Amino acid sequence: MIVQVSISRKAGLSDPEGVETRRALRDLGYDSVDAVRFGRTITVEIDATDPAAAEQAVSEMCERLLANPVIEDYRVEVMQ
Amino acid sequence: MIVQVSISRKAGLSDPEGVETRRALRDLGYDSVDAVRFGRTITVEIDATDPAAAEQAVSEMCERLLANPVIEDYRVEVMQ
Amino acid sequence: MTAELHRELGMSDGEYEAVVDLLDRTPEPAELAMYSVMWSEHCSYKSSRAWLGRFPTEAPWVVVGPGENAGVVDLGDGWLAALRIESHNHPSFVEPYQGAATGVGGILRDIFTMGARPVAVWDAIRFGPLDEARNRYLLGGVVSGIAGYGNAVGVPTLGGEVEFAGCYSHNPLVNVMALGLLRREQLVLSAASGEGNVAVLLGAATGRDGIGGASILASASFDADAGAKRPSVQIGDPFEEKKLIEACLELYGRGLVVGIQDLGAAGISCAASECAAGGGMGMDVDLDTVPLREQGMTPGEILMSESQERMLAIVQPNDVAEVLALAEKWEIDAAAIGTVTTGGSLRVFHENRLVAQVPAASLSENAPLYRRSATRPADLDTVWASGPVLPDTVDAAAALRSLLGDPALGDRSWIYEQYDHQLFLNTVVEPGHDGALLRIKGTEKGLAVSTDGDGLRCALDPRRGGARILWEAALNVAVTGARPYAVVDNLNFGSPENPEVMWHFVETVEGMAEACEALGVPVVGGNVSFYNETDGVSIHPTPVVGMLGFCDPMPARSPRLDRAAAGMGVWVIGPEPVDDFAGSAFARIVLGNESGRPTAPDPAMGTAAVAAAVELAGSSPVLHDISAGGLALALAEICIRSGVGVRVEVEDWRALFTEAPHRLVAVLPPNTEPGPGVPAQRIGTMGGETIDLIPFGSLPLEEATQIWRAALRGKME
Amino acid sequence: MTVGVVVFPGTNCEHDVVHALGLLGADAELVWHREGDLTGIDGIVLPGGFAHGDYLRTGAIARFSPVMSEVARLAAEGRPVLGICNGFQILCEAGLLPGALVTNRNLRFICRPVTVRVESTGSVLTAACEVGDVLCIPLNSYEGNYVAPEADLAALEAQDGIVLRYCAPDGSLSADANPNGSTAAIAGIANAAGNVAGLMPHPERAVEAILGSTDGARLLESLVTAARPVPA
Ligand SMILES: Nc1ncnc2c1ncn2[C@@H]1O[C@H](COP(=O)(O)OP(=O)(O)O)[C@@H](O)[C@H]1O
Ligand SMILES: [Mg+2]
Repeated sequence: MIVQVSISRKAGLSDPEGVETRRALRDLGYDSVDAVRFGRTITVEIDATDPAAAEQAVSEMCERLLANPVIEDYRVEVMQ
Repeated sequence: MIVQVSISRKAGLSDPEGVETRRALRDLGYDSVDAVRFGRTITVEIDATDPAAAEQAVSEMCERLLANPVIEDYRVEVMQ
Repeated sequence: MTAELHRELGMSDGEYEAVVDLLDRTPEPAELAMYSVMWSEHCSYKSSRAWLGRFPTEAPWVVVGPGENAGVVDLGDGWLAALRIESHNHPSFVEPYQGAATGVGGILRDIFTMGARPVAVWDAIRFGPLDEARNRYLLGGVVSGIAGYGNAVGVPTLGGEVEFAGCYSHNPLVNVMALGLLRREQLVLSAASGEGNVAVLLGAATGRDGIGGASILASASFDADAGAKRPSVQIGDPFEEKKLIEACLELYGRGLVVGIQDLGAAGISCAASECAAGGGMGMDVDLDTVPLREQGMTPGEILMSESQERMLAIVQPNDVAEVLALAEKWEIDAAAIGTVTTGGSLRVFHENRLVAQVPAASLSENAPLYRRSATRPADLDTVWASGPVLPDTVDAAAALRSLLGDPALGDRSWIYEQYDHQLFLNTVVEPGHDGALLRIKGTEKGLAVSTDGDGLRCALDPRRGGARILWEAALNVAVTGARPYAVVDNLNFGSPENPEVMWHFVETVEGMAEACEALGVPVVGGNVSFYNETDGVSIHPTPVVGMLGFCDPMPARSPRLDRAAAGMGVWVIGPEPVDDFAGSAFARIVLGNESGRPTAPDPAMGTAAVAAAVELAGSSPVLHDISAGGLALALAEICIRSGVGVRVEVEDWRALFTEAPHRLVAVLPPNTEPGPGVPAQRIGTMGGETIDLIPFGSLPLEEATQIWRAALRGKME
Repeated sequence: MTVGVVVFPGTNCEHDVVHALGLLGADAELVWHREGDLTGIDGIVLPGGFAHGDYLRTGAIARFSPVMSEVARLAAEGRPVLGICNGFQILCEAGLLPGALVTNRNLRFICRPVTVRVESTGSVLTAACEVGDVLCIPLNSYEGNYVAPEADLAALEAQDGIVLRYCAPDGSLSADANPNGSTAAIAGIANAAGNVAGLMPHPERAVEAILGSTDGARLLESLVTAARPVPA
């Protein structure tokens, strides 16, 4: 079963990487770019049959290891 | 308009974060984890009205800057 | 309503009344916010100020003492060194990576605010035992945060120290020291002189970062749920800081700044008031000109924001254009946000409304001063009476195995190999020995630094413990050939409102001051971190010192732990060892005892040993002070690093493990002797594949090496 | 003869490289990344550091600086171009060298001396060495793990483009001797002509005995020699 975790930095916290990338895009002439924000995805292939159980397990992994709940929000999604 | 870019390491090229994270998850007792792959998302807020045009522009940004075609695949998706 | 607000902001009713009297009216919210942070323990040192005066701060070579952003000492030929140490304890517990990273960023700004180029960083860090996953997570996060920021900002990290004890489990300590170099003519101070001069804000855009963070995070104890503090986490941006460093150094080089101040706790309000007060002036600040990262920020938020990587430069009106252009070259934001005025009041405008008007000096000068009561801990005598009971004999090999396997005593390269420790091509003695030694290119001058603390010993006897960390730090720099030259200190304690903690504090300061006087080294700066307690449980009293050593010329070849070779003689330098097991590694690890009373340092012996070390450093391939783990561990470290065994003989096993101060091991070429006037005793010879501690045991070098390498690495990988 | 040492925002090894080249008798001067004209420059070093903070991807943003088209021109003219650490990453992003550098196998920054074996002397980096030489040079990187598509690796092998490999002090190759998991233990590569080269270790950190090793001088000497204008 394939479960996807989407992780983004909590609102309000700065995203220096996004700021610098936006600057670089503007240097390349993309003036219409208003903002750039970075996030991460982690795809977990897990040997499970029940989607609910899989989602449950991966959410637990997020709390313990995959995400940093202090500065990040995460979303768990069972793909197939 | 908000356009999301999803970037992943080309299949076959090493993904140290994925490998190391799988090891860590197994250490934590998640033996059912078969594989872990890391990717990143870049959310581009672009001042545009036509979704097609926005997608087109961001794809071009990917070719030129946001992704490295040598080692990465990317997907562009207009959110709203 | 304000009555509640001041409490929310962590102000006592008495402090609130003081503000009302001072302004002779009810303060506006923005004003109250300013006082609450500027008068917090973290910014005002209200509980410690009364005692810090005890430190000796003067010497002919001191150019700038405590009070400015960093201390500055004279190295001759126009060279100056700037140094400072600071803690980032609570933020590192809330978010270890960002907490440690922003700690590095903050201490670096203190250095280049003085006109110096930051050339090195040291980290002194303390955690709970590593068998708890949470503590491993904290250590890993702190180390990668220091690496992530320090390496990227382009300043090498040349060492530090690490300790583990239960009392740090919910309150890790992260103290970071930085060193900078400058030419005398580059020295800049923070004072803003000159009516009409312009205050230019340089660096990152301002967001809602760590609003009130200084008071909330640094001045209030933790309850176990750190969750409530999460919003105050700040994200470090080493790239922004790197550009800021280069931009500021170029500004100084072109003589474009009258004064400058970094933005830390209390953000703009602190920087503006300190610049103004420092020059006996006032300042008008227009918040509408501040580049913002977020929408809808209140005047209070803009004023108090602790967004990282920002500086406030005072510039003459006709230089402003050039300053802004230079900022643009380095791709950093810059905006004229204020004007220096006469009359001494700080006036803050927002949307053309006056939102705050306070006497600039009052934020620092009228800060409360508390002489808190101090009482000797009730159980102290029992603790002293229940020290380690020494066996008649020990299996020295078994004891050495346990010591080598301790994560605080074994190989620490798992930490320092994550730090760039070579950038700038100055590193002559890298981390992994005693003090680190840097050269100053184009001169014969060398600077050595060691950071040292000893929580357990200070808990057992804060006065003796506080003194002894200075004596150890002095030997750590002396073995590189440098003489102790200046000290910065970081005093990490529990709540000052607890009389026993306050007694520890006062005793510690006394012991440290006495040692500094005996060593003849001035204290040129420091930092106090109180409220290091969780659920009412305090950490050990944990003073940490950063000792700067100076030599001119440097030894042609400084001693290193890895330069011993078969056939070389092994000597012990210093006084006859007394039993010193209270708080020793042997007592803690082998006997499981953490009580008793450590022996007092001996200033006469101590200064003699330091002088002997400086002298011997010119000729010894290896010179290593005897500290935690005693003679046995010192020898083992030399053997392991040099890849050669040793054969020594001692009459009493206690000589192998006592941590009696002021002693060193010297390894000298065959048929050479330590010079006259140095109390020295030959105890054996390097050679073979075993560490022979005759007649108390023998350990194969191979086995010792494996245990030592795995001590920390094995727990973290 | 002048070697240009390019400075991007975030570069931090530029002064070290200038210092080292100076000790080897070369004139080296700093070149700001906005510089669009490198006439009079005989060779280029892209030094280590964190250009643009390594944000987005290491080297990704730097490659668009005005100076890079001039670097490409010099490369095409056969002038020596060397990328050290972050400079190597930038050359890869710019397409002047194949492949890319990703995170170290252990996900930790690595700063320590490593030993590398000279695999080919057909480059501006290794011309002054012998094949099989083992050099001790400091490594200092978080993304030093070389990866490239099969085809590029094959081409590199075929054209003798792999110039340095991580090895044990005795010169042998093994997984343990590979500090960061780099493909085929690659520590340094060069283009087909040999005038464009990149490596992860820092030769400029190994040119003075007092700092621990002088092996890096052998590599930088090759570059300095190559930068000398061919006598007419
Ligand atoms: N947290 C740390 N960061 C960097 N280097 C460290 C750290 N802890 C220890 N080290 C290094 O390991 C070596 C041994 O440390 P330590 O035993 O504390 O030295 P000493 O006993 O001489 O004070 C020193 O070179 C020190 O700089
Ligand atoms: Mg020591």
